[in-house]
Amino acid sequence: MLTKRRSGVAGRGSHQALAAGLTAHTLDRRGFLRKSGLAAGGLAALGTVRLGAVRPAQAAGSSADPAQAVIRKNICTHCSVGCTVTAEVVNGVWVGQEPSWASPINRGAHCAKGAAIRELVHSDRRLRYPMKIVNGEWQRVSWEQAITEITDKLQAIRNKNGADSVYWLGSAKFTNEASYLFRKFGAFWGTNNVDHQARICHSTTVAGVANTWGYGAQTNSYNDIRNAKTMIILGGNPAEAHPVSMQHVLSGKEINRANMIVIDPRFTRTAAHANEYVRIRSGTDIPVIWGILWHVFQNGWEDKAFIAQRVYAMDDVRKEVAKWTPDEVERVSGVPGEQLKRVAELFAKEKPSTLIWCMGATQHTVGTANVRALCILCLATGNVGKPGTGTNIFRGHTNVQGATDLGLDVTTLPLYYGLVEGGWKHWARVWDVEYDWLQSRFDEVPASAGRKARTRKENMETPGLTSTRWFDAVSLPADQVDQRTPLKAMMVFGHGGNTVTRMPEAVKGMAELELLVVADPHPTTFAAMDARKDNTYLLPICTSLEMDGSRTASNRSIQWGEQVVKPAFESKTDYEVIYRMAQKLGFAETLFKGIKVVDNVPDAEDLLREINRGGWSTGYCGQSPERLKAHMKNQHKFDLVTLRAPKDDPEVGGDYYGLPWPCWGKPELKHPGTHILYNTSLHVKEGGGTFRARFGTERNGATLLAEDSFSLGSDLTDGYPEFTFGVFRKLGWDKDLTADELATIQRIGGNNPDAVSWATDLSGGIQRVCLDHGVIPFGNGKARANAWNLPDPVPVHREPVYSPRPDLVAKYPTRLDERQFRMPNVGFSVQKAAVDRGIAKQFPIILSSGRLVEYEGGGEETRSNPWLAELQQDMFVEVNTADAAERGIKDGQFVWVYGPENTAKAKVKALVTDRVAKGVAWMPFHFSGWYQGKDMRDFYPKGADPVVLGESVNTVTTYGFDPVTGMQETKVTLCQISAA
Amino acid sequence: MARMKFLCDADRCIECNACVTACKNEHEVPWGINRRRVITLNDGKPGERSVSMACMHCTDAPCAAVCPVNCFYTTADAVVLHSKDLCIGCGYCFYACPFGAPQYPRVGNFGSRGKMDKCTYCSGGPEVDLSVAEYEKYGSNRLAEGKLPLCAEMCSTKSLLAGDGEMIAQIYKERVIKRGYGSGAWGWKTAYRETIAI
Amino acid sequence: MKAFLVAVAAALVLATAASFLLAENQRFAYQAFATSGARVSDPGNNLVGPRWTGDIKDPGQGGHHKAETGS
Amino acid sequence: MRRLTSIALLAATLALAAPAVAQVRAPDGAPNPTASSVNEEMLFKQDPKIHGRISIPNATAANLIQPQGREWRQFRESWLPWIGGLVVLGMLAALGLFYFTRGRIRLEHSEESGKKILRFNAFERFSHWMTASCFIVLSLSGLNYIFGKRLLMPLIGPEAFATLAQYGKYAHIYLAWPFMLGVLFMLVLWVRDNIPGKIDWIWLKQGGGLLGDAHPSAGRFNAGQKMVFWMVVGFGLAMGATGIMMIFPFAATDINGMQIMQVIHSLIGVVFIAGILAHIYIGSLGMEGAYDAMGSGEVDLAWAKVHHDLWVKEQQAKTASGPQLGRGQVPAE
Repeated sequence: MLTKRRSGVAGRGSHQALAAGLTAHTLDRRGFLRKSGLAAGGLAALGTVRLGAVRPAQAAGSSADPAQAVIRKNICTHCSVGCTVTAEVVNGVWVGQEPSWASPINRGAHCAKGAAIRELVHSDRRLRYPMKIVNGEWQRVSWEQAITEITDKLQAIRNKNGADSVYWLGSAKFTNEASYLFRKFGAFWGTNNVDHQARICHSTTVAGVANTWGYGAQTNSYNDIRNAKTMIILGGNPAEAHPVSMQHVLSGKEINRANMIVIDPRFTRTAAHANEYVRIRSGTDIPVIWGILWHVFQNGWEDKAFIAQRVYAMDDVRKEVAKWTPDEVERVSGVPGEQLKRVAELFAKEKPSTLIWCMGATQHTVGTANVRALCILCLATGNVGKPGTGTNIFRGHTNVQGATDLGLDVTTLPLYYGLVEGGWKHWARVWDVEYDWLQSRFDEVPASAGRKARTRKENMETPGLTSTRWFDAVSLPADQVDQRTPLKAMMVFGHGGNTVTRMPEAVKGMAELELLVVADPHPTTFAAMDARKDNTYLLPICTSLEMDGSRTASNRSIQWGEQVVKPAFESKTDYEVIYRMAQKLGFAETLFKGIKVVDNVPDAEDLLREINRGGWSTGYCGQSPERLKAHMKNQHKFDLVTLRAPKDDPEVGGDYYGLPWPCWGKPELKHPGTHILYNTSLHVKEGGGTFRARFGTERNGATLLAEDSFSLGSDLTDGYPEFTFGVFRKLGWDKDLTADELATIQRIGGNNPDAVSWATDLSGGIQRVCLDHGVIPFGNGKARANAWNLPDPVPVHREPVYSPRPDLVAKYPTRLDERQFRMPNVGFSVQKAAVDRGIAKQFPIILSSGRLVEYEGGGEETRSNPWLAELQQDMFVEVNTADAAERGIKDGQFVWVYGPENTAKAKVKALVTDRVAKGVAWMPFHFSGWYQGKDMRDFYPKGADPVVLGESVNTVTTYGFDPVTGMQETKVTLCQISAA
Repeated sequence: MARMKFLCDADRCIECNACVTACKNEHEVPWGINRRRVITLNDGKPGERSVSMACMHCTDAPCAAVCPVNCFYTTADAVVLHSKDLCIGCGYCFYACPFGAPQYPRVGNFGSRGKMDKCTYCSGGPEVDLSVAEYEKYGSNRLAEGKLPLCAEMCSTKSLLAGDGEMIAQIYKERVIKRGYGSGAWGWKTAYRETIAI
Repeated sequence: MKAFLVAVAAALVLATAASFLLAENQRFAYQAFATSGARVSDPGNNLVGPRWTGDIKDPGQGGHHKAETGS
Repeated sequence: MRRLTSIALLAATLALAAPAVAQVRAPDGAPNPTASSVNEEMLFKQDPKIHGRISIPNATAANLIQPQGREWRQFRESWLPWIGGLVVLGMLAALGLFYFTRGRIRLEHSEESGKKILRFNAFERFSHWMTASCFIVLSLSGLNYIFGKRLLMPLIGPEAFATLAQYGKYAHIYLAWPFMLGVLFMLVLWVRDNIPGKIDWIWLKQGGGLLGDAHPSAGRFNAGQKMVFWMVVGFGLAMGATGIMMIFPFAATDINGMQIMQVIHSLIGVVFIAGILAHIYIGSLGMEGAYDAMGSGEVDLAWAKVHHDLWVKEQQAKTASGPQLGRGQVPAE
């Protein structure tokens, strides 16, 4: 019968064989891509030629030089787990993907997005060349023309309206180097209006966690979850949002027979694998956490020693928690007391326990308070700073952690130096520019509407506008926006237009802008809303896989990604576009002082070295490009659970994978990085640490420094403040500094060298000496159960702005109206009006939003990838079976979802399911391109429309902002649903 | 020779669809053809489980038996493959398959639905190993390169196992013993007339 | 005999007509499995051949035929 | 987006109480989520196939396991070839036996020999032949599905056989349509003359004259012919209906339905072929003069009087009272 014809080429790699067999026929696009790599040319050489018409190079068949596949490693861009992508490249074309077995993070695995990422680069729906819109029509322009016109317009707008009138929206898909460069560019332009996606995903985490114990980041790692005996996943659905993390979660669950508890309003794919699922009403996280803590305190399950040694003001929390009796918790959240008691007992007693959260906790008007409550739960049970414990915060994009660290944020300079004078001066030194010159770049803000005027210096130290409300800053009356003028121009780099709430108002804001520039591999929603007829540019940026640079995963591991292929079509890297703009704006030379630039492309390694030179505060100082590359090369040497390489390895000996920050001192110091933050059971040199003494040494008579707790091998055996040259002198450690180090400290300190700290000492001497003494440079403090500088120092429950329980609003109102981030936040008025108008009756269903595994963020990239798009072709709303039956809605039919603001509505398909409870609906947030029932496909530049379009959930989402970070409320609003 | 099988550990499968897109990526599978797919059972209810399914490469495969032109063959690795040159697109394999594996390029009626396509266990087809012809008809041939199917290699949670039947059964057994539970090897009874005894 | 020949001819004509009607009734998998939310411009044609028949007689000769756009 | 498309939701009985899942523990105290999770055995008890939700817009892809293919395969590969072989070969053998024992039924000559009477007009003959010619191709290509790989393929090799089978498959599917049309034509043309009556009973009791020398009375069609008619109509429609359901997968039935359709189609098919073999025998080799009815349309009056006496009387009465139907004067259809 049939047998396989075997002969000749068996044993050779498929690519070589394909190349050998290639003949000079015309090929279709995919065939071309796969095979032309084998022939010659490559995608970059294609330029903008219509792919269908391309003929592979003549040399193809004849010379048949079986090209050797080159293996290149980069990092998947679709979430923060940091999966290594292993690409096979032949002649500049990415022809195949192999499992990345060596990576300790993903061990060969990918999710749907990672396994399809090759198509992201090859997608024929990418924007191929710069475009601008002229009288409502897209026209192709050259890069030169685009950059010239854009910078001319920027300059004109700046001259007329000031630097703050331009918004610089960066991206969590930037590399660390691009993030840093973008923030630096913003500083040189003279504004703090520089933001990115962290605003809308984990800004509240960063604020809440940093305000509790020092740094706003995941304390442990994905891999370390394997050590946990109990895990609570609250407001997170890693099965869809971080699938590869589930490898560690489920393995840990199996190996330790761990308790896996999922607390969520929705029965998610993650919940399906939990041992215990707790269904809560959206927006009642604080009652539920306090409800758990109530049982903990009631039964004395708290870790008393830990609290005494390392926590400040836990008693303030006890007072608040006492109010949350099981009855009250059940009344507010719907969770029975018995169940929470079970959860409390497991979390407090079957240790180590870890808390995992995601945007279900953060995207609320009480986001920061939620996060704080979660941290306090860990503190109360002593579940921080040890393997298997901690707050494992799963972040969103590849490099959202890195972009946050590197200052794409309206409240800080790179690496959390803040906007204070000291921070500015620190970076001015690193950048080798005059502080005064930087200051001169900023606007003076005149007095307005009863507010005082601001000098340039004051404006330089004032947080900018949040990206969640950029359109309010365009549309609100000028005297409401606290800067020289409202926003006039948006520079959007790698950021969707459909990811912020209240889309109808965003569309209005778009129309009023004087200039809109979208720099992205795809046109994004901004291009498709038909809001603009002129002064709109699209710049094709290559994907992150076509760029060199480092990325910081959620666990703070920094991984070096190498350019897989040259930027496709006419696209360019972020580095190059920033460079070209700086050139036209006249500050390229200062901006790139000391950085190698070849063919207009700044060198990523040099940029990282500059970060290393200034990144003391967060321990971004030890990760040189060389060390990071060595890690990528030696991935297989790192342990799966401890993430550590064997000590005797010549290249990466003793290092934790990716040198997770803080990695203290200069690279030569070979600090291994910090796998688990605040881990006192290790020496600082081995990645140990304590809670950061960030908030002073004493408050109201109580010490803020740790008591009888210190990291292993510390010379100081009690709490201590952060180290400055002054402290050094008191301890006599200044003698340990070298002459060079001393000279640098003297130079920085000028007449007050004592103020030079571990974070501003450019010599790294203070950190080096600290390490030698076994102490951690940032001090040994207590974590704060009471964060007095926050609006709610101890978290209190507040009903959502659009509450489905108007009866609870009087007792648990949202915060009073106040001004934040240069604008009014009128949540209280909106909430009151909603209650008065009986909105909850007209819109009886709670609407929440979330993520699908196939798509990411605004979804433009992933919806343009046919391998992913095929799997989710329609925007939908999950409707409970009972709600559907009441409304005569059948599974799969179109329905209208109505929102309570702007008479907004969205036409989507119904998915009738019990994943959501009765009275709850859920929509994914990745769709756009349909608007209130209208298909906007024709408004995209021809051929650059994503494969799949659908209504954006944010068409019907509503008002509500966290007072600390301006985080939007996406998880609770109200809606009505009817058959279409 | 090894007896290759697939095993989806439903207690690990999270419906992430990596197996589906890995397959698309490896073989440039066009839109509309899904050699592998993930199905969620009891969706939204307690006890929900997802299972990734493709051709199971059955023992004594029904598709092969019913084929009126005998276009199927079983490789030394016990992978069930077919020849598109011989296939007449009659649809009998598709009636017989317990797992819905056979797919056709055209949909609507059997007038001329075209040649059947299905999972090849990443081991190509009757053409010369690693040739262009093999790639265009059947996709790539990882087995010939000493690799396993990409769907299983890339599975996010190591739920989908591929390899010698006894070895993967052993892995599964150890897992079940370690964690104390397991909902069984989905489809094994139907495909291989056996279950994994634990 | 005439009736027989006419009958055979008619059968052939009808069969041909049926073949066209059936072909008309068919859709490519990429059309059938795409919804109103998707626009599939280039579904790809590896494994199925340029005409989406699965018939790949002469490898490498895919041509740059693009199957019609599904909407 | 077939998450949305309606896939029969799993039985409500599956809804295990409240959404809050309580911790289920294994005997050793470890958490045991599978204690409450679905498993194959349990789902098979609820439904013969396991199905769920899938996100691609292809409802049938949501079926996970449908093991009935195994049974169908058992039928198709183990029983059908035997059944088919026995039925078809059995009929051939019976006919051979009959031919050699009874021999050809001869035309009995009388003074009316040589006079012709129009038995089937052109349209009737057209319909018959269209159906018949299609049937021959359909039956051969149909048998090829069962026996081709067993008998023909070893002879001509897989490549040639596959090509042949490919054309056979096209022929089978495309010629089915003129065949079905022909059956419908014949139904309309002849149903009036094929309504069974008392006379048919007598005809049958006398063995239709095949076994003895007697010639029982018959109208236009004798009981044997009526049986052929009803067989053709009944089987033809059944073959058409089952065939259509297989040609259009999922239009009317699911995979299991299609398996059943294939069983019916093949079983009827082989019986049909056997029946038609008998029909062909009696209409050609078996009986002198019978072929003319479908050949030229005119039969020998003497033959007609012997075999269809009542019909001849009726026709002659018609001719006496009505317009003459002469040679070549076929009524316009």
